[in-house]
Formats: sequence, C-alpha cells, structure tokens
Amino acid sequence: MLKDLVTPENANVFVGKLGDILEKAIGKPLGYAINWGRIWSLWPVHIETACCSVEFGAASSPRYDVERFGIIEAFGSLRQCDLIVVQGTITRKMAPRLRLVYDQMPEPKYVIAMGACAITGGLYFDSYNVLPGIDGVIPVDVYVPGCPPRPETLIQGCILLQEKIKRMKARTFV
Amino acid sequence: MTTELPTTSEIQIDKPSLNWLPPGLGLQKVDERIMTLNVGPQHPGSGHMRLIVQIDGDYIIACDPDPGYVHRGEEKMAEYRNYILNIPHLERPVIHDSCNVLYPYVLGVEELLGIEVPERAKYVRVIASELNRCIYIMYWLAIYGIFLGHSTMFMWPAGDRELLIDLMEKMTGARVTHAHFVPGGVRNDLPPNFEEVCLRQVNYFEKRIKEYAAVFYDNPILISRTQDTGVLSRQDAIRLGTTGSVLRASGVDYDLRKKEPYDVYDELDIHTNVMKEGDAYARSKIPWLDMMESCNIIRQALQKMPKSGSVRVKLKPNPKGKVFDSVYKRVESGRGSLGYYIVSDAKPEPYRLKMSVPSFRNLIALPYLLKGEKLGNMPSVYWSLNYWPVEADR
Amino acid sequence: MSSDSETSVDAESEETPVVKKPEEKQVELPAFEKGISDKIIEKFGDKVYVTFVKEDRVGIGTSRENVHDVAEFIRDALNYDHVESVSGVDYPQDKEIEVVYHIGSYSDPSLARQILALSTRAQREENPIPGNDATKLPTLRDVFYSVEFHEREVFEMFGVYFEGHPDNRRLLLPEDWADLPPLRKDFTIKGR
Amino acid sequence: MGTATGIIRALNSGIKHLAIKRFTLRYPEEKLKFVGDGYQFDPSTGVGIAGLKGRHLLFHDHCTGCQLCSIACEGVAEAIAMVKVPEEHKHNKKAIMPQIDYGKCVFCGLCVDACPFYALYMTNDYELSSFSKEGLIYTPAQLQVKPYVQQDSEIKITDRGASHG
Repeated sequence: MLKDLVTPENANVFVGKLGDILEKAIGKPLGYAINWGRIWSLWPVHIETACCSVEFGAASSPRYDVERFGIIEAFGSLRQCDLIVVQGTITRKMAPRLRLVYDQMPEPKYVIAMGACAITGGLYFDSYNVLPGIDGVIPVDVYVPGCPPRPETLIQGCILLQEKIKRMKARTFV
Repeated sequence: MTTELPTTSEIQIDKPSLNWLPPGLGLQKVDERIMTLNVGPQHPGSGHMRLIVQIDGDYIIACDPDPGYVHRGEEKMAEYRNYILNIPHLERPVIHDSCNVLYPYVLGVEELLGIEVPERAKYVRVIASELNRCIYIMYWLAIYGIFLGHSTMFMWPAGDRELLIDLMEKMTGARVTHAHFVPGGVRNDLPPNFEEVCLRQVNYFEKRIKEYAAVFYDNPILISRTQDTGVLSRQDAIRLGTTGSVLRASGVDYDLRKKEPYDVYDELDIHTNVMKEGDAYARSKIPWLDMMESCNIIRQALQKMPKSGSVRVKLKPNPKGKVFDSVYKRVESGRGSLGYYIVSDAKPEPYRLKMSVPSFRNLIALPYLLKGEKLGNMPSVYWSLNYWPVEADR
Repeated sequence: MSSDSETSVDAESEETPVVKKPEEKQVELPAFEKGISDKIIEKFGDKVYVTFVKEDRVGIGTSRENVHDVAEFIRDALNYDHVESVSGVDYPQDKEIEVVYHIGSYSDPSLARQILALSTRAQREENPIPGNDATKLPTLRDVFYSVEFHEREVFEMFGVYFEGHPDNRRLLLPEDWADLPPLRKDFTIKGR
Repeated sequence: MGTATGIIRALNSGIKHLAIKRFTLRYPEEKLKFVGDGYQFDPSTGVGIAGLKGRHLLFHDHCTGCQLCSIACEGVAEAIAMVKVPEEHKHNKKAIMPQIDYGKCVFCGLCVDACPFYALYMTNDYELSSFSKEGLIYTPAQLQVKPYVQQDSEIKITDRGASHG
C-alpha cells in the first residue's frame, strides 16, 4: 500500500511529513534533554577583564567549588565554550576584543555580567576610558551585582542562568 | 654603571642559530623565520594584558608588553573627589590587597591635614595590612600554580586563603574590598573575641603553608621549570628600579617596613627575606617566606595592641590641605614599595594624585628577563614578577 | 558634625577659603637632608633651587637645560640609583607642566629612607600636538634606566615629549585616542 | 635530595589529604555565618560596628529626607537617588527617601556613615542577582523589608583540618 502511495514525485512531501510527525512526537522531550545537557556543562571562557577575576577564581576554589554546578573551570579553548562571564570593567581598549571573543564562540552562548562595572560602569561612571556597562557590546542574560560580587552571589547568578536555560526553547539554536 | 642597557624595544640576542636557515623551506632571509605571537588579552596565561612576543623556533628574541586594557583613569577621577570619597576608588586597582594599596594614601592625607592617629588604630591597621598581604600572596601563588600546570597548587592556596578572608570579613565586613582605612584611623573597631579567633586561624594557616614546601617548593619538577630561568642580576635589579620580591630575590636587602617604618612597624621585630639567585624560583619563594614573616608580625601586633581605646579621630567635613603642599608616602605592599604623590591646593579635592605602583615598575624588567628564554618558560617568568595588570594600568 | 566628612555640598562649607601665604618662619631643618640639598646647591649655584626640605624628603627644582646635568650629579656623586615614579603636574595658570622625578637609592644604606624629588618644568601649549609642539624635555633614560616606561606614560598623559627617548610610543591609552592628553587640567571628564 | 624522593614526598603529602575533612561549603543549602546583623554606624561616637556590608535596610520612621546619603554616594557611584514616597511621615516633611540601584552600588558603606539619624543600615543579605537591570533597583518600600537570612555555617578548625561542620 505504502509503496503505491509513494511515487518519486511526492517522495519529498512524505519525507517532510514524516519529519514533522517525528518532531511533534519527540521534539519536546528532546528539547528538555538538550537543555538538561546544557545546564550541567556550562563552560566559561577564560577572559579576565578586570579585578572581579579574583572572586571568579575564589568561586572555583575548594570552598565554593562551582564545578558542583557543572560550571567547569575556565581552561578550554573558546571554541568549546558557551558561557562568558564578563569579570568587571570594560575599557575602550578592551571592548573590541570582548566583542571579538563573543563572536568567535559557537551558539548557544550565554552572558553573565559580573560586578557593578560590567552592569552600569559602577565606580567609573564618569571615567574617560570606561564603558557604561556592557549592554551596548554584547547581550546579557544575568546580572550579578556587587563590587566585586561574593562567590555566593555569582553561584546564585549561575543558578538563575540554569533556570533561564531550562525555560528557553532549545531548538532556537539547533 | 659601566655597561649600557639596551632599551626594551632594542633587545636582541646573539644566537648562532639565528644565522642558520632550515633547508628545504625556501627561506631567503633570517627574518622570515621569526614569528610574532600575540599572547593575550584573551589567554589563560596573560591576564588582561597583551605580550607581543617574537620567537625564533622555541626561543624568545623580543617581547613588547602592551598594557592598558584596564586603564580606568583613577588619577584623573581622584582630582574630582574629596579626600574621603576617594577611598573606595583607590583600593580598586588591587582589590585583593586593598588595605595595602590604600595605606600610603591614608598616611599621606594624614600628613597633609596634620592628623594624629590613635595608638590602637595603628595596630589594627598593621594587622589588617599583614592579613591582606597574605591574602594577596595566596592568590598570587594559586595563579602561579595554574601557570605551571600544577593544579594542587591552585586548590590549596585558594582554599587556605579563605581562612584569612574570613578574618578580614569579620573585621571589615567585606571579602576583598574593605574600604576600612580612613584618614584618622579605621572605620570600625574589632568585633568581640577577634584576637582569639585571629590567633587560632593564623596558627593553623601557618601550619598549612609549611606543607607547601613538600608539594611545591621542594618538588623537583617545579625546580627544574623555575630554576635558572629569567635571571635578573643584582646590578640590573637596582638599575631597572624593580621592587618588592623581585628586588629581594636578586640579593638587595630592602624592605620599607624595616628601612622606613610607618605606623608601628618600628616597634615590631621584622626579618627581611633575601635570596641571591635572582631566578624565577627565588622570586616565587620570597613571597612564601614573607607570609610566614607576616604571621609572626600579626602575633606580635596582637600581643602589643592596646586592649581598648578609640580607633578613629573625627575630622571636619570636607578637610582641606595647605596651599600647594606635596607629599610622597610609600609603604611595602604585597608586591613591593607603593607610593602616592599627592599635591594639594587648599581645596577639598587633591590637585594631583599619582600612584607609583610596583607592578608598573616591575613590568620594565619583563623584556630583559624573557630575552633568550624558551617560550614555555614565559608564564613562569611573567607571573614571578608579581605583576597585576589592573594595578599597572590604574 | 557627627558623621561626616562625606558631605561635600558647597553650600554647607560656608567659610570662604582664606588663601594664606606659606608660613615664612624658620623651622629647624633636618640636618642630613639639609646636607644633601647643600651639596647640590654648592655644585650648581643658582641653576637649581630647593623647593622643600622635610624629614626624609628633599625637593630640588631646576630648569630644563640643566636637568640632565643635575641628574647625572645626583647619580654619580650622591649615590641615588633608581627612579621610583615620574609624575607630571599641570599648571595652566603658569603655562607650564611640571615633571617630578622621585629618585631613591637601594645601594646606599644611609639613603634608604630618602626620596629626592627632582622637578623641572616644560612650556605648556594651549592646543597641544603631542610630539610636535614646544612641550619638550630632555630624557633621563640614559641616566636612570628605570624611567623608560614612566616617561612613556607622561608623554601620553600630558603630551610632554622627551627628546632623546628611544621609544616614545603610546602605552596605556587606546590606540585610537585622539583627544587631549587626559591628565591635563583642561581635559574635563563628563558631567563635572 | 634526589629527584625520585622529591616526587614521592610531593605525592605523599597529597595522598595524606585524602583523609582530611572536606572544606567545601555546600552553598545553597549551607550559608556562612557573619558577625552581627550587618554593618552599622553610631554617629554619636563616629565609629562603625563591625558586620557584613550587604543590602541596605531603611527605617522609614527615622528617615528625614536630608539627602546626606545621596550626597555621599554622588562621588562614589551615584547609586542612591531620592524618590518621592506617597505616605506621610512625621519626620519626613519632604517625603523623599533613598532608592538604591544595586547595579551601581559598590557596598562601601559610606552612605551608612553619612546618615546621622540611624535610618540606614546594612544587612547580611547578599543574594541580589537578577535577570534584568530593573530588578536591581530597590525602592524605599523594598529597602524597608528586613531580609530573612538563615546563616549558621561556621568554619571549624580541628586536628583533621578545617571544614564547615
């Protein structure tokens, strides 16, 4: 029967339909699975932009140990990373480099703005060489306030990011 | 002062291999073989600065540091703020050594305004400053461990550092940016039973850092990677104006806590650690010895500190300096001597404020040290200079 | 006032700042520091002037023609061996930019506490073209090797060109900086 | 010391640590204990009282709307803005109170030092991360709420190393 229905002329239509049905059936569970994989393997880029990197280092120290949350310590190449933690002030000299790093990362990518300088400019709101926040350079997912934030606050921000990823549509990036 | 030093951009090395061209590659000139590497600013081994390194095979023939990625204009902004509001700003260059980076500023403003500080406040400052020095060195040591590929040496110092951070948090209310020192004393008194807790944790801390010898400083692999790399002779260390552990590792006995004692350092018994080798190993060992010395100083200060008394004198609102007075104050920070040049002109704001920071002074030695080294030794030489880019850029 | 030194309203400080002359009364100058300044005066006469003599600190001023000779004398005869900082100070009302070298000594134990502030002044231009105007000073790179990066910093922050400096490139500012040198007084930061 | 003995010693000192208690603080379940209720300031003596510098706490019935905190913050981070509050207070004739933007605040505590009326304190709350910048701006009504914090884990030092109990 099926053999009679499928002719070379309409084979494409059938394959497309089959794909649609499959996607309806397993798309949603697959999305969950993809997101589940993403939230427990966030790899941050190793880009230190200013002094908040001290507390970022403390967050991966034995006391706070962000690796418990699957945020692997930043050692990989940036082609394998999907999280960028902007650790502090972005100066005018650094901004093009930050954008360059962001553009080289593969999708999906998430951004955490860490510290007052990365959010609004913070202490350096009237400096001649500091950007007023990184929103103009790259899109931000989670803001972590403080100067510098405590490692607990950073971990809380990471948990927020994981919740956000859970709620995101996984297929927008596939 | 016999031999002329070449400038950092002129450094060349005479290697016989330079004149040799590999056959079969079709190279015509020696220059074609030289490769330029950009290390940083996104690179685990450089922090927020760029090193433009020229290599011939595995050997570095020239290195041009390119700092300024965190230049935030602290000196300009200080001219628009009064002497009190500058305090949160001026500790940001080195947040993990924030008491020490603020110390000379506070001393300088006290001299400009003619303020006498209570005795107890001086001891509290010394304790805070020494705790902070240990916190700085532990972070530095942790990153040095990463640079050398020694993960245990990241985990141990980064964990033990939290013992002292706990103490600072009890004392000042913040993990790293304390804003604790003010002209006229410190902002709040010690919490109850701080002395006991401090003594217990410092003793445990000292026991812990002694264990680092077996795993790091006596480790033959580490010794082979750091010994005889990046040797800075005594004469060059003096001529290049290096400071802190870089200077003391080259055999110059110079520690401002002993040579120019500020606050109550002249009442304490301080030993200066000096090594003669001048290589990366000596430069990495001096801070470790300094930490033990700091533990000694903290114990002495806790013993000698007056048990009660005021810790802060009240100032007038908007204190002003004299007409065109200048002051240059310096202290021994975790990286070396750190000075502030403050010019006042009878306004609540300083007329000009200049930070003379040890990282910037040590940076000039980097091209000389990297000359002729293998590329693989670059991280160990670079971080052994006690260089913190945010401080150098200000 | 209970708390505070933090309040910075102009309306609150009612007393008008009385501009007083620096007090002229003779104070006992510290002997050792006086000796250092006397040696320099003895050698150079009225080419140099003493700006201040305080405990552990000596200030010497000189004109731009003599700064190289004075620095050489300080290094060779007085045993100072390195420069800790080079700072520029802008004085728009005098039309001058002062450059202060803070010189110290590691090799002489008796000078370990001492800092000698050698200051010199360069002419200041209203519309600076860094490197191509009259704001020039001789470099001290061949006397004290440690000034190399410091002078590069002063060049970009104040526009003072150091003649004979081997490497007058930009150090800290962005590559595309086209504004005034930022630490001059006429460069104002936004909103102030 | 020979190379082999050196390496064996280094490995041995690491292996010894297998028997040592875990140092990690399991953060969302355990929270660190701090001194007191947060940083406070006593204007009568001019000296602060030690405590953590966290989120602020505003006492509405003490605030007079004098703007001293906002003036102190102007030179630091410009985080404090004075906003109109609808309710009328006996003390606060101007009906303005501080609103703090934690995207700018640097937790230095100079605003607490500046308040002469015991109205502004800092609390032990530090969990302020947010998805948006607007979520970081705390209005006077939000600042009035005393945060619920259960922080009890303390560092314990024994012969078998330091841990968080």
